[in-house]
Amino acid sequence: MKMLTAIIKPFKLDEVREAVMSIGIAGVTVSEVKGFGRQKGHTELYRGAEYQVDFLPKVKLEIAVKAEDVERLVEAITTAANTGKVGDGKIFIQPLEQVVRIRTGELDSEAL
Amino acid sequence: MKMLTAIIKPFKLDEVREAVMSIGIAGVTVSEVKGFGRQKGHTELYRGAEYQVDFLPKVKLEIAVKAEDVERLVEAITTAANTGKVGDGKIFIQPLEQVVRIRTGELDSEAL
Amino acid sequence: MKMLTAIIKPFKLDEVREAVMSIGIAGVTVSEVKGFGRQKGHTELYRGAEYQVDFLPKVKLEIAVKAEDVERLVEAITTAANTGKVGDGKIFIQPLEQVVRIRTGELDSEAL
Amino acid sequence: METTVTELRFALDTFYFLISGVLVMWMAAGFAMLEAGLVRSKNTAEILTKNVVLYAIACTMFLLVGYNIMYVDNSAGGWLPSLGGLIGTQAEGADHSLESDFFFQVVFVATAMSIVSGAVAERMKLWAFLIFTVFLTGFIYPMEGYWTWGGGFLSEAGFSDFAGSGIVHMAGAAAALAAVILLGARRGKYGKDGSVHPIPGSNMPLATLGTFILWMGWFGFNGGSQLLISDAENASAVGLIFLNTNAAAATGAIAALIVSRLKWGKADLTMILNGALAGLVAITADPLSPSPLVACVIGAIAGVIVVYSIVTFDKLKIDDPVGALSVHGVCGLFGLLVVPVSNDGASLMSQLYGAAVIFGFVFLASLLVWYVIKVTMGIRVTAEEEDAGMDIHDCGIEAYPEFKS
Amino acid sequence: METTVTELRFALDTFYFLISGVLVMWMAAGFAMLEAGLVRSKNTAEILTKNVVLYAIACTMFLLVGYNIMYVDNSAGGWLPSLGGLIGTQAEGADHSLESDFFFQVVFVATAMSIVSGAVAERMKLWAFLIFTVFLTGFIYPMEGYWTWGGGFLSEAGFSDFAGSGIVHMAGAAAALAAVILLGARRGKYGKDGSVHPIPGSNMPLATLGTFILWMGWFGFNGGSQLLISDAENASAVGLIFLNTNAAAATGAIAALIVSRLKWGKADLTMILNGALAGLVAITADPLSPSPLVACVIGAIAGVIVVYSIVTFDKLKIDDPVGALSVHGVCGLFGLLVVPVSNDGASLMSQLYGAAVIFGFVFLASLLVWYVIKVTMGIRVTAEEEDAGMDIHDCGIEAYPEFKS
Amino acid sequence: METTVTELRFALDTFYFLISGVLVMWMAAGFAMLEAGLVRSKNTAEILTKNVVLYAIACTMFLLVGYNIMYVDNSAGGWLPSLGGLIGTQAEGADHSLESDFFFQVVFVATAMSIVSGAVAERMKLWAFLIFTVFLTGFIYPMEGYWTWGGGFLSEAGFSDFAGSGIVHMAGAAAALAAVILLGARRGKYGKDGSVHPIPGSNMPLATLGTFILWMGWFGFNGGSQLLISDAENASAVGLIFLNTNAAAATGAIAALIVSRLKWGKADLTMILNGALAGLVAITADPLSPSPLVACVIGAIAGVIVVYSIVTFDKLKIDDPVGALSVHGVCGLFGLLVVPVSNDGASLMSQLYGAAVIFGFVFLASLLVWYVIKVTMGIRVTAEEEDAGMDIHDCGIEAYPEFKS
Ligand SMILES: Nc1ncnc2c1ncn2[C@@H]1O[C@H](COP(=O)(O)OP(=O)(O)O)[C@@H](O)[C@H]1O
Ligand SMILES: Nc1ncnc2c1ncn2[C@@H]1O[C@H](COP(=O)(O)OP(=O)(O)O)[C@@H](O)[C@H]1O
Ligand SMILES: Nc1ncnc2c1ncn2[C@@H]1O[C@H](COP(=O)(O)OP(=O)(O)O)[C@@H](O)[C@H]1O
Repeated sequence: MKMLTAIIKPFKLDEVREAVMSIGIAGVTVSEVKGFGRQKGHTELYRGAEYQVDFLPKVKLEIAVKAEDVERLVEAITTAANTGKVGDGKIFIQPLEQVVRIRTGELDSEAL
Repeated sequence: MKMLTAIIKPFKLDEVREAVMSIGIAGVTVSEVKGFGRQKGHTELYRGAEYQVDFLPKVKLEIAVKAEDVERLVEAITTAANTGKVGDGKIFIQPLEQVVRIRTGELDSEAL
Repeated sequence: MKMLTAIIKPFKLDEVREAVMSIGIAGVTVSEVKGFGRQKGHTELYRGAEYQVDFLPKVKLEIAVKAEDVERLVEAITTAANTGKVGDGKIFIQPLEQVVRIRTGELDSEAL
Repeated sequence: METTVTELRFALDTFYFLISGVLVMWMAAGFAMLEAGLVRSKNTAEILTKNVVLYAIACTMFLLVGYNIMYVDNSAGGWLPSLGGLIGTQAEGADHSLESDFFFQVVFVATAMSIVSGAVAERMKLWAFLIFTVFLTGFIYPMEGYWTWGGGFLSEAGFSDFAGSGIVHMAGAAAALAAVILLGARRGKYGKDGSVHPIPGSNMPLATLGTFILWMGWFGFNGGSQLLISDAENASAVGLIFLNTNAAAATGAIAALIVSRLKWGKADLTMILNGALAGLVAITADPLSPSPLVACVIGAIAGVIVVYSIVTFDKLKIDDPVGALSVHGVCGLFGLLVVPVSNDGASLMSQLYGAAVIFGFVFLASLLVWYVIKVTMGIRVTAEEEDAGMDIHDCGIEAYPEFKS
Repeated sequence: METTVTELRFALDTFYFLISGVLVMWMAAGFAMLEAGLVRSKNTAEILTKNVVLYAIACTMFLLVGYNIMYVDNSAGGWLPSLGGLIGTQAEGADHSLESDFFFQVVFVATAMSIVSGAVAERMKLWAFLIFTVFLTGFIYPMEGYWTWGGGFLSEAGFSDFAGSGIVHMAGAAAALAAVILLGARRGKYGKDGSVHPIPGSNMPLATLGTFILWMGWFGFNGGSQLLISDAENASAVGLIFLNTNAAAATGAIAALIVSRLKWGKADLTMILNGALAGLVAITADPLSPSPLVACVIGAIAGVIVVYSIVTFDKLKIDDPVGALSVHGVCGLFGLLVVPVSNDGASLMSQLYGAAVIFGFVFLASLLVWYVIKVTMGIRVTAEEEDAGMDIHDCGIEAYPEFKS
Repeated sequence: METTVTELRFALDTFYFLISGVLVMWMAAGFAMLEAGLVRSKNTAEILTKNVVLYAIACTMFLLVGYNIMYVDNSAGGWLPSLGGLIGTQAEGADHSLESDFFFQVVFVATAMSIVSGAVAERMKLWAFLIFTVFLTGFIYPMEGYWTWGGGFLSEAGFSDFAGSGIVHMAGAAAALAAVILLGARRGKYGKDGSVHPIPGSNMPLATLGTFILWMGWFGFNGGSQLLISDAENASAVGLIFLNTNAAAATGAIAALIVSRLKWGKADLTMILNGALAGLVAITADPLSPSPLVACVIGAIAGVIVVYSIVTFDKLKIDDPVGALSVHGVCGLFGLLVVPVSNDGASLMSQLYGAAVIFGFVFLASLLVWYVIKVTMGIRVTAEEEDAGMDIHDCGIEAYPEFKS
């Protein structure tokens, strides 16, 4: 199993969620994050003093999947989240050794 | 070492924290997330238009532990977080290669 | 590649970000978390009833890097985030198998 | 000329009533903000809904029947008011316009009902609450109000309640207590071992704003209750009432601050807010007789009482999220009982008698209505709805609906 | 003595005007809070800026030219006002001070303009909006205001609009509609398949506070529009106006609650708030002629209308984040048309005529101004700015700027 | 008849005082919201606590000693007020009730003190602040107030300060400046290299609401300072004061908007809010003599001044989170100095003299009190407490305590 973490632009969340669901993934955990990267931040102004805001709002999706689903999932996310502009985000794939469903104690692929 | 990530229902946080502490785990990092899964969302209403809210509030716990503690910890969490209803959440277990305590530079099991 | 996760004190964020940038890392994802550990919480008071607040505000940084950069990065973070007081936080290092840049589909080190 | 001057007095007294009424109407917003600040955000939209709608219902019911019950064609000294609808007709030679009188009175009803919404917050069904509102504002309050302000038997018995420490505030608290007893505490408020788990309110600026609004509105509440301002004596009386009202609120806040500092080492903001309100409630029974110094003392005592009262209710496991029982009930009673100290026209016996009658009647009548609602449609949301928050269930919207991770 | 009494009347009427004016001024805060609560937080600082500055511009423009256009040296029954600046000089034997009259009138202009800011929220350029403000408050509103309140041809035609359901509220909505048509809907509001995607406002307590503020301020708006209070007849009239204004708001809220409960099974808070405002707008055309019961009915009908109107505008893909078109436009029109029911001095024909003239003129004049602004500097922010939020682009600050993950 | 009319005037003037006082009292809420909006959320509960309690202390201290010091039994033209307690007795033939006079005056004291809390926000110990409040409101303010309004030597010297640009606002700023100097800047505000790190306030809607409340309250502040309204001349004067007050605020906001647009290309919301307040402070020294156009100019100049002043204080590393020194100090001074332009009764020399005396006295007396508090109990929280936020340390509660990841 693998744990996919995708960082995307916030207004793309709905589209990405639909794309993920459409390939049969049943669960996602989402959080709001701030991202710093190649995409430029902007200048803010407060009481006559300007300052640089580098951290941009992003949304993080964490999705646990069977190894064989990884490719399709990456495909789905990259398509849905793409705007072609810098800052579209990234997908990180990490090993996942075990999954437990709390309610039933089911393990691994049964737990997904 | 392993990194455990548990997604639980928000109102179970206190119980889970106590369960985790009671087996001698000294540290936890917690964040608020939204979860999407088998548990059904609900309909909201705004100015006469209804819409579906699929993302439910969840709490995410990240806990770094020695490999030998994983089993007991999974046990403790599943017991404490269980309500028997869909949406109780999941535990993900991933490999953890190194831990550094920032204050002292201590490594791995000393750093936990 | 590796995924570094650092938990630090919130007011150290700017310094740590600068330290990370200064060694040539181009991207970071940041979120607000609450931490529970050796650092003591505090007592709050509400309408005559006191209660213990154990979870302290922390900031979590997630940084994907090439394996060879890990050491320098750990060094940079520990130096910048250090106050010498308990609660300075931890760094966790986990394997990272793949990275995809959503905009271009570039992979791994090209995607970082 | 004579007529012009008489009419001018009529005009000034009417204007004074209307402006006082606007200030009291504004208290509806004060309660709404105070309560919205002291509940958790998952119940905030619902408490806002309750506060807006209760004001609307109170205004409508008091127009349709309540005012008539309380003030029109009643026999002096009686128990039972006459029954009828609407507001009657302008009397010859009245001091101010009938409509302005209605307006000033109607906003008091809303105040009484606002007290209830706070105490039952975070667990009572929206519609059960609204149905009760119809009864309290249309019947229960007008009935007991008639007994004193409408010329009924309590006024004959020498019971003295200038602006409503008992008739409005303690009455509201009595209705609230009946509800809280049938309703039980919020889930998680009290541990099985008897421990108290504080459930902090979600928004202190709102709670503070609400308190300031109430403080402001109280000048209309007490100041307008002199009923006349157009000659020197009445004008001076209104001036003193303003001064005393403000002074009691100020010392109430200071007293609550000092007690919380001594007891817990901290300045407990919501206790301070409750302290100011406690001072206001206590002085309301008679803001005219005490000297300013005495008003300060009354306010300060109320500020101390309210802190201990809140803690005591918690020990008794009577769960009152905003402290309404303590502020309006306990301090309302205190206000009534302290009247004879500065007002020779009142006696402790008649004050006790009046307080017992009002409390007893409103409590029992409310208990009955709540009980009937409970067994028919239920008064409490399910545990699951309570955990998820009332907003989603009753209103279908969250107070702060933006995606928050 | 005679003089003293005459002066005393002058003083009371002036004071009454000033206090009424303060209450209407306060409505500017009400609109600001209501709109800040009903937009997303990324556009909140910008809508606050618009609301503060529009009030400032309205006050300045009406002082420099608007008041003169509307009220000074105009011919009776005409179309074209005289042109000139400043507020003229105090007339002999006037009922109240000229300055108090200006103050009471100027806050109405701001109200008209506040209506616009809500409807165009979350996508209109700040500076385009401010430039339009100069024209509406300095010229368009004063011109149409002159036709009725300044003694122009509509007042001669028997058109009756006591406190401005049409002249202020529907006029504001007409200017807003012109803008919304040129501006289009917010990104993401309507799906390609015709579906409506609700965009919930970010802060319900603010929206509720704003509504309470407006409700409070409306007592000045309608109550002050009697213009005199210093004799028995006028004082009684003002009392009735207060009563009716409050009653219509109350039943408007209740009606909206009931409709939303029946239609969707929930108490839709923002619909209830709009319902109260709908009742207020509708009664504004004549808060004096109806009996309180009739006022209740007018308010209730407006509360029903507003719910269906909001849903209908959404079906027509006319995007109005705060419901201003429905509340002020549709219910303003309803208010005008219902006047003849209780007021014998008005006829349906003259009301229709007046409504058509006001709506037509303000809509077309506004469309022209908006259009010129659109082709010169543009009225809509770029899609990118809209996604990122207006606050960062126009104000350079966020409404809640703390680091939120 | 004669008596009736005289009493009626007394009644109207008293009522006018009381309503004006209510509006000024409401400014306490305005300061609380403005300051709560402009600090970080970790210090919000504490600033709310300070604002509620300072109002309470001000009311109590001014009742116990302050009013007596300022107004009772003083010699004309003197330096030293008589000492005594409470508010004296109603004079024969007075224009309004003594209590209404006290009420109107006491709310001014609170205003002066509210100015201080903003400037020292986010770092001053709660209890140090409260102790200072006792001294300022009980002694320092009454003393300097006596010199002009109580009939002391400044009034004889021809110093003219109609509603308190100097006596209230600049005095508050002087006390604040003394504190800020002893206190130092907030941690992290100024870099070692001299750079300024803005620390954005946490809640713009609250800051905007606070400004609207202050704007509203100012009509009581300036309007009530005419002291009489019951004849034509005074009523007209009050009308003009309302108009001018509103106009100066409006142009202050517009000017600040334009300057911030030209300098930084953005509409800086908090600068606009400060601009409106700057206009209000500046016109306060004389809202009656200028024509409306001149009032516009005075407001606009103040709006420009305040922007440059805020930037300059930052360059001088004098850290003032809410801009109180600029708004109330610099623009208060400007207001005093611009009086002779429209008021022939004032001279630049006497204005400079009065300003110097007030500023010098309040600054030095405050410095002394602050210094004694500093060396005894300390005035600044520890660095650790400052990092963690004052709320946890002083109040033991957070302003928005819900679990936020
Ligand atoms: N090395 C990294 N580690 C963790 N997160 C990263 C890293 N690089 C980028 N990110 C995240 O991805 C987001 C987008 O990256 P950015 O470089 O701006 O554009 P792009 O994805 O188009 O290359 C960033 O805002 C950040 O949240
Ligand atoms: N594949 C997944 N990847 C990441 N998070 C998941 C996944 N499946 C479920 N979750 C998280 O677990 C929560 C509970 O899952 P759900 O399917 O609703 O119930 P259950 O845990 O009882 O099976 C979800 O809300 C989501 O946060
Ligand atoms: N085992 C752990 N797993 C996950 N997070 C941890 C763990 N231990 C500590 N943390 C995080 O690190 C933070 C600091 O840890 P703490 O024990 O307080 O001090 P120190 O880092 O100095 O040892 C905690 O607040 C928590 O967020």
